[in-house]
Amino acid sequence: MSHLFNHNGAENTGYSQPTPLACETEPTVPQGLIRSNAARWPRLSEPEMVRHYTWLSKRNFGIDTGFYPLGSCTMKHNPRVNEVIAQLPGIADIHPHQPEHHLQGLLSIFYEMQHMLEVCAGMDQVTLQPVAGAQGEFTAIRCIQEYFRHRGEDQRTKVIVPDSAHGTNPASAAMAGFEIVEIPSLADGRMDLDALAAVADETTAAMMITNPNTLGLFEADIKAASEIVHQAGGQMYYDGANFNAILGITSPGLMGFDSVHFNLHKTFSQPHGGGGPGSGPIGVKAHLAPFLPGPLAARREPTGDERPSAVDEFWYHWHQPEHSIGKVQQWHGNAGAVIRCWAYYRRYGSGLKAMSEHAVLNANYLRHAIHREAKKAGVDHLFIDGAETDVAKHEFTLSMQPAKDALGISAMDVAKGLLDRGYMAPTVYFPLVVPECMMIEPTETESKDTLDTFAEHFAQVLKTDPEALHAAPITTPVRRVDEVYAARNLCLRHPYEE
Amino acid sequence: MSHLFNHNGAENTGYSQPTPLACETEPTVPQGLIRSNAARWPRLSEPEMVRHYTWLSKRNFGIDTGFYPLGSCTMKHNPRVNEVIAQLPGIADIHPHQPEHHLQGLLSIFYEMQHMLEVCAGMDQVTLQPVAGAQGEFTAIRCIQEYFRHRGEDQRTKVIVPDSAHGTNPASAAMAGFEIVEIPSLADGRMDLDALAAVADETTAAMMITNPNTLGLFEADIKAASEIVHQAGGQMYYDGANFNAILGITSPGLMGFDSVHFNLHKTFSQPHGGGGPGSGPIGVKAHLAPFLPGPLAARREPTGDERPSAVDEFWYHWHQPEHSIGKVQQWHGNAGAVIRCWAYYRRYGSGLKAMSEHAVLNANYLRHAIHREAKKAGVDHLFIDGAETDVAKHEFTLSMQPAKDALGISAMDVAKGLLDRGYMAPTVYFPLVVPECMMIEPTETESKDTLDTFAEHFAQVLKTDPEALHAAPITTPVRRVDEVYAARNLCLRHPYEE
Amino acid sequence: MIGCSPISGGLKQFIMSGTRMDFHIPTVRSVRAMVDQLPNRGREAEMLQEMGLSSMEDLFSDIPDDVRFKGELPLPGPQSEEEIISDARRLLGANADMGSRPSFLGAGLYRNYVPAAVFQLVTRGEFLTAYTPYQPEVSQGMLQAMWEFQTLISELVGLPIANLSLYDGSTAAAEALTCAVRVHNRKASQPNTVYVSALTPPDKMSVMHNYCQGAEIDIRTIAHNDDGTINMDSLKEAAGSCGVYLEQPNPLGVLDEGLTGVKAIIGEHTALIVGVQPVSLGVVEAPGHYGADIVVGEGQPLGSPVTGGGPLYGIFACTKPYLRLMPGRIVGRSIDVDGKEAYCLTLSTREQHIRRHRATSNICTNETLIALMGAMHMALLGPDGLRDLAHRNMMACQKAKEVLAATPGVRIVHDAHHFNEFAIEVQGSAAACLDYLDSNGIIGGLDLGRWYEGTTNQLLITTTDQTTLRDIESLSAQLALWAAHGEVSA
Amino acid sequence: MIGCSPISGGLKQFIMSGTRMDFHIPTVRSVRAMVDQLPNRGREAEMLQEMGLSSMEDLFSDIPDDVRFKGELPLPGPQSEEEIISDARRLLGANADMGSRPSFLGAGLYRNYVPAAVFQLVTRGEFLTAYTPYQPEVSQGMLQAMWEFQTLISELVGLPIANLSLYDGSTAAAEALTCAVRVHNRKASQPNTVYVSALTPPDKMSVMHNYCQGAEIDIRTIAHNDDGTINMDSLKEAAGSCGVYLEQPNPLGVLDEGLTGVKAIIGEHTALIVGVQPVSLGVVEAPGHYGADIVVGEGQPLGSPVTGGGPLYGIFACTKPYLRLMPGRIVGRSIDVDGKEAYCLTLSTREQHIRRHRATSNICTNETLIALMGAMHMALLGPDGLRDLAHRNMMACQKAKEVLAATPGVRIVHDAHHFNEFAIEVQGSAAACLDYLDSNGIIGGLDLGRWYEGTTNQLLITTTDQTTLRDIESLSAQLALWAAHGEVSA
Ligand SMILES: Cc1ncc(COP(=O)(O)O)c(C=O)c1O
Ligand SMILES: Cc1ncc(COP(=O)(O)O)c(C=O)c1O
Repeated sequence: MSHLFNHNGAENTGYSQPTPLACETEPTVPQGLIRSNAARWPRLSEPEMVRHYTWLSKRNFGIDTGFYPLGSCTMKHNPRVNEVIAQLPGIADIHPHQPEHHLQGLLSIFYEMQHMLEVCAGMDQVTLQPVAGAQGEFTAIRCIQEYFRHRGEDQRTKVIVPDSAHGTNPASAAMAGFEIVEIPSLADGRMDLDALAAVADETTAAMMITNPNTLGLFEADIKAASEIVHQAGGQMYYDGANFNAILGITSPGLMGFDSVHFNLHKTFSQPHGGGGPGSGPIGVKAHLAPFLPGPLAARREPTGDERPSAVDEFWYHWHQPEHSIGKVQQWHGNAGAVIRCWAYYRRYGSGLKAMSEHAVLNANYLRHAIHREAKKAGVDHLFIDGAETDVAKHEFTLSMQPAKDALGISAMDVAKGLLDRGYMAPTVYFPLVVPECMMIEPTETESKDTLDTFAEHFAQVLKTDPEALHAAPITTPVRRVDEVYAARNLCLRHPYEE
Repeated sequence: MSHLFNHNGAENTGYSQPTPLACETEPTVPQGLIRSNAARWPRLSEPEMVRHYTWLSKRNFGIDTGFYPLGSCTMKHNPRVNEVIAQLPGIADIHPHQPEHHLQGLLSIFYEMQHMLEVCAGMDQVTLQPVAGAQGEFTAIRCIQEYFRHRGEDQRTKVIVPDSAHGTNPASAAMAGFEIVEIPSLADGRMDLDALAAVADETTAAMMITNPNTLGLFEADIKAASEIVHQAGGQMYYDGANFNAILGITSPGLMGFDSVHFNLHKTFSQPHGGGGPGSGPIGVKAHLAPFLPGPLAARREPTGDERPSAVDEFWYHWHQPEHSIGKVQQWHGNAGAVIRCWAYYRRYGSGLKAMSEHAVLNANYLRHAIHREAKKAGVDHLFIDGAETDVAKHEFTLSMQPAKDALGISAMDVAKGLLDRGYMAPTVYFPLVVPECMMIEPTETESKDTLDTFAEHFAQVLKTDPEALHAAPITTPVRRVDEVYAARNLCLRHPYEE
Repeated sequence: MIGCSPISGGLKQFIMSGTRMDFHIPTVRSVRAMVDQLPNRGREAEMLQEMGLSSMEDLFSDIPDDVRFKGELPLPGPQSEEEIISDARRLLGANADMGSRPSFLGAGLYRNYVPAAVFQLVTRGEFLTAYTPYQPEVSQGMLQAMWEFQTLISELVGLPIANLSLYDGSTAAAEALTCAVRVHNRKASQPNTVYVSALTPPDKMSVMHNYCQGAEIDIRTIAHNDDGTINMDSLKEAAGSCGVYLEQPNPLGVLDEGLTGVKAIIGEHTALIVGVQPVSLGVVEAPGHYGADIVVGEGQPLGSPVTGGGPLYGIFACTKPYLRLMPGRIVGRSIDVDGKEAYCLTLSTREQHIRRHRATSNICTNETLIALMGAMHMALLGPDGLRDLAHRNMMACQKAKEVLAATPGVRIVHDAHHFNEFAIEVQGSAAACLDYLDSNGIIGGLDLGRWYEGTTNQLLITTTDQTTLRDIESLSAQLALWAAHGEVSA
Repeated sequence: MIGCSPISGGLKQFIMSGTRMDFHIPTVRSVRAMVDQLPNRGREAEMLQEMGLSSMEDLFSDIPDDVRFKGELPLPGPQSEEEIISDARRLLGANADMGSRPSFLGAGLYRNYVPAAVFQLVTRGEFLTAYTPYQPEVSQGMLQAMWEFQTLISELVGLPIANLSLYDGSTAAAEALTCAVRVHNRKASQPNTVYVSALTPPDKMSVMHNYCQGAEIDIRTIAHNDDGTINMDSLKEAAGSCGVYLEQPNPLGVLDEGLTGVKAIIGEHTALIVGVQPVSLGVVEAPGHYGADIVVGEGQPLGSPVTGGGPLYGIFACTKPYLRLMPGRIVGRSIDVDGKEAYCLTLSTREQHIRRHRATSNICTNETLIALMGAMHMALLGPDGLRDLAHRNMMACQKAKEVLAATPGVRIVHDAHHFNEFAIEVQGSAAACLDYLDSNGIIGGLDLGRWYEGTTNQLLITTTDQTTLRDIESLSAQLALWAAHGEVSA
């Protein structure tokens, strides 16, 4: 074990600094504000620090380490050129409050990204300000809320979400002050139009839904759903976390949505960084555009004494929407993430459809291969599809309930068994509507060989003696971690007294 | 196992390229020179390539992984800022044949490094051209050879080396065409002045020696040795691999040497890269300077219509020594390594002595701690110092002969036992004059805690049951590798037929 | 099986059996962009066939025709890595880098030096390409690093609990307000009410408003004195509310000793929320030591460059009463089945994936990697390094104050202790002055007219560890010229 | 032991027990450079005491006084990371980067694009900070990577054996000559003699001379025809010598079909050594397929930037008869005690650390990391990518030839097939022409007067994958102006 707080070299700092500027009078802190006790930070030299974090990294699993089929998270390869681009001069030391003529490059990239997302989603206006998917949801719901307030429809206090929705959907709507109406899914995992019709009324502000849904199924009735909600006077909100399945094939706009968020970090490969940063732009139809948070990137032909930008013939500038809800992040969003995602977009351009096609190809192939290998190994009775369907989209679910019933093997056991075989586990126990759920999303950047081998391993895990599987993982840096112990014996920081 | 040659995606390349320039006529290769069969290189997409090399890296041990006490190799921490500097604009895309006024920055850094090394070594002129220590040796010996030819002393055909010398010393001298005269060390590991006196004569071109010697002992008689060789008309050559012990404390110049090589990658922290690159500048006294390989970096006050460099008030230029032996590398040496080492030097500047002091402090402390812990554990009878001495310099040797005699534990067994405990093993079986030798060099960048813990582990390894130790390592990616099998069943490339 | 004899044949017998190349020199082909990212290009047919499908189209048979895109996306064609990088160089090169000219713009984001080791370590694939550590057994690295981050922050601000990041300083402040209301609303004599310094920058205020309006929280302001310190009479009105938000240093860079008395005034049932510039805590008292219940702040100056305003990371720390109602992820130390030390996410029942619409926050993806950069920077600094860094900031600020105080036409607005920024008054309009400075290659700070009414002739001047004497002298010289110029044209 | 309750105390009870800070604001202190690299600063006394020593001086008691330095090194003081980086920016910024202007300088080193993944992976600490894999059990990563490198090179050049790098292309060529002599000297009718193309650049010749003189090897030259191809009559003289060294493409960029007939002329007991530009082998026949016994070359264009001329890596591949007398490290595939696939260094008995003065070479530290960059680049390219890259080079070259052929005052010297460079004749002195081009922002190639006699009016023009149409057009325009100018002044 390498412990940061064990390092306490007498004089050490890992980062020597130059001598400060010399002043005539030494600056002072007000007497009562002088720091009394220094933070008990460790003292490491650079070599110790480098070794500590190298060691930690080796105890962490990323896409670069191995297959990472975490459903709903789109763990695709993060192209390395994007990291180079994000470190070019002209981004690290750019301040969002610099004048527009200092930011023509940034503005043009923002403009290009807004435009691209508008085209891909069939929306009229995109803002890049939200910094994650959940914040995008919140932002769009806030815009819808102001839209209704503006129209005097203050009675629209409810937001409808399917029970298969991601937790952020209800949480975001509730944060904006809405009441949540949850509608149950059909037995086949799809949306229940009748249930929707039953709840959509003049109190409905919006319906939030993702398509393909969290079971990886395309909701073929989506236009009908849109019509029901619209008829009731509500707005349709598209959770874009699953955009990787449909980009270039269909769009939220075509399906009748009024607003959408994108998880750029998923669809456009911003590295997930162990939990973030992300970027959660939203797109809206024209009627919602005046309510967007500002400023937006805009451009025009130069007028008067304005010169074109250093970038092209246009002049790029910020634009404040008329009835803007204001800001959801203090600046312009995660510009650094946007630039990486711009680089990703440029790689595909008009060919983005190939990305989604291969994502869906890989998901369906993996589903096929898992069934095939399980059959070969005689363990195909231990799980069933989370939903009946001919084709899945970019991800699919399996229910481990049969294994649980027959052998006491839970989805979690299978997950841990996969860890032992060098894989990140799929998402487990989500969506809640599938019992003992495993949600598998391979992404387009995995080779057929990887998928075949994973399928074999999956089958082998199911053949493992249940006792042994309960004890998994055994090859990982630590074995099964006691989450109950953690919650009961809260230790949320280093206790110096040890 | 990840196998590069198993990747064979149908259409894959991991690196898409832009469309070539369009020509009027398609260029052709002469009919008989058209490539017949494409190289059977693998086909990987970028994600596969990234994962393969990430996986490989995880099966490799570097300084960043853990303590690396490899004697004679000075495995000190490689400061990270040096890597940033080596990637600044103005180095990657610099061609050595660009005109001088394009290279003022490079020339000034070269000049500064030459000067610094001259100051530290007490030499009159340094060249940065040799790209590794061994090439430095060869270069210096070639200069000495030409010097004697120039003086008409063609009969000086012999080079004297102690039996404890590093293998490159005799190899380099032999490559230059010299006959090697090896002199035995004294029982205490030090140089035998009488043996030297007995062989030094009018056929002696040079003596090659490192000080502290390869046992980590300072040869106190070094001036006497220099005098013997000089009296015989020969030249003294200093192997600078151990410069980390004495920088700022003494110098080859003060000890009477005429020439010296530096292992910049050791003393000045160029990362060793799994085997290279290095940089092996040499320094010489004035009488040898006209023979150095050219060009050297030089500077002068600008004259005529020359302007000062963009760097400072001087004009930097290349200078060709009068009787230069020519070149040992086609260009100006490993400029990229020199720049990293320049950054390292700048960190210490006039304080370089602190580096050597701490290197020696750490070596002596570790020697002390190993004896202390071994005593505590009751295993101090299993090894003896490789040489009797009050103080070692930056490294020291232990002989495992007692362990071998008592329990059949070899130095190699101990080395493998240390691997199991997360350490790189010390150098083993060198120098040859110490039986069952372990040569330990901690460097100045290891903390006291690391040294203490290593010492404990060292003692614990010695307490290990000999059978178990013969079986070590068991925790490593592979277990003891069969080198004899490798030599008997030569497989030096991927056999496609498998 | 192992072992081979590729070299067993002698001279000439080594025959290559690669595929015969069926071309002369290849003709110009279309760019193979994308191929490098899609390992199964060229294997589609094989894969489809195995599934009993005959075309890629079959994979989308479930998507009704009336929602289908027709044709190609109306976007430019794909590019290769080289083309992208050269476009990026051109576009980003059209930005004016703060590093290329004297810059005094800060106002919440601070240009700093991030040690080289931070970037090189944080971009290791195992950190960079991981996601939320749902499987702790293979995520110990990031979990431990975040647990250490929590400790570093906890020690820095003087509070026992810290989460592992929120989006940025503004959302951290906003979530602190809603958290305070959740905790104190029942006992508050001013329920659903919070008080915020009137100096709070409007963009941050706007974020607070958006986050608070759903819970129908009333945000009122606390006035300040002319010297930049908080007005104690105004503050008294906040007693009995759910929370008070103040910054130290305040948005005008003033270090306000008055904050040490706030907790006594507002009482136990009103949360004292202090927003900090984390670097200042190298020399300034930790708010936890003068009664803060929650400390928030923009983490950026520790570990991350300004990056056009994001990604950043929000600091959130608090005392125990807030623990179960606080936002964001938290790592706890635990044990594995063998009793071995291990780390995992904990207290997840507060979070959206479990509590759904009753969650304490909707945050899911956060700013872990940027927090990790912060942790790495903090680890490198150590207590002495932090003090040095804070000191450098203050020295640069003091130097700038000294030089500008002696610059004709410039008045330093607050006679106060400043950390690294301070307001000045210039001749005429601050906006015009900024334009003038800009045309002379200087980024002259923030026009305070953007923030407040009645300050259209004021600039907020920020210094950092990167400010040089030359920068300050250039600013002073140009401000003097501006003043002279203003007098002439007046 | 595990588990703790730092948060068990309620509000206010959380008291920090760090060391009380015994200062107000720290006064300016000397730079703490070095401390960040020396973890035991401040613990010297403790460590010395334990050893029974009383001062650092005691550690050097064995160094006689008469060889001791007195005082401090006469060098400038230590710098912090920030200061070093800012000086480095300033100094390196004073270099004129080939990327910032049209450049036609190559002549053995080629400006190329190295994919982003290469740098990011090769700088992983496990590769970067390791050394020679003396302990194979913990060095499988680099060992396997180098075994793969050997395979990639072997496939590329069409020979069964490759080592894992020599210093650069020139030392690889030089070591090939001495190796050829070691192998063939006994049977050679011209013992101790090798023949080398007269076109070989003089700097490379010089390296060959230095490496060969110790073994008293006579290096003779082979003449070339006016069209740049090798002169077969001259070549015949080489029969019976130990080795012949020729390049393909040759140093003037010419692809010479004649090389396919060389082996038949010189015979089995004379080594055919071919020097290659590795990228060309994407379209040009592998020398192993037309009789080469040894192939060498400068690896730089695969994987590495030009970097001022180093670090580079030398390619060395050969047939079996040369195996045991070849220079450099070699990795072999083996098994571990469990029979598991494993890699280790092999055939070490050729090397200096075992064979000492009888070693086949003195090389120890080599260019592994640069070879690894090469391997990574090759792995990314794959066979199609290599062909594309070679093709791009040829297309750029062809375009330049077409444009320059039509440029007044320019003559293309060789009517031949070129890979990516070619010689042109300009009006007047090539050196003066280069100066003229340089003053117009163009790096115009190599003055061939530096290499050969009688070519003082010739330039070697190099194109690469990085050459743009605009570069070529600028060159043409300026050469036309130069010609016009020359005519005027003549
Ligand atoms: C279906 C779905 N919706 C919304 C989100 C929320 O996005 P983010 O994590 O970027 O806030 C996620 C991601 O976790 C998701 O999977
Ligand atoms: C004592 C000694 N001399 C010379 C050398 C040769 O240096 P290099 O490996 O840089 O060629 C070494 C390094 O291995 C060495 O340890």
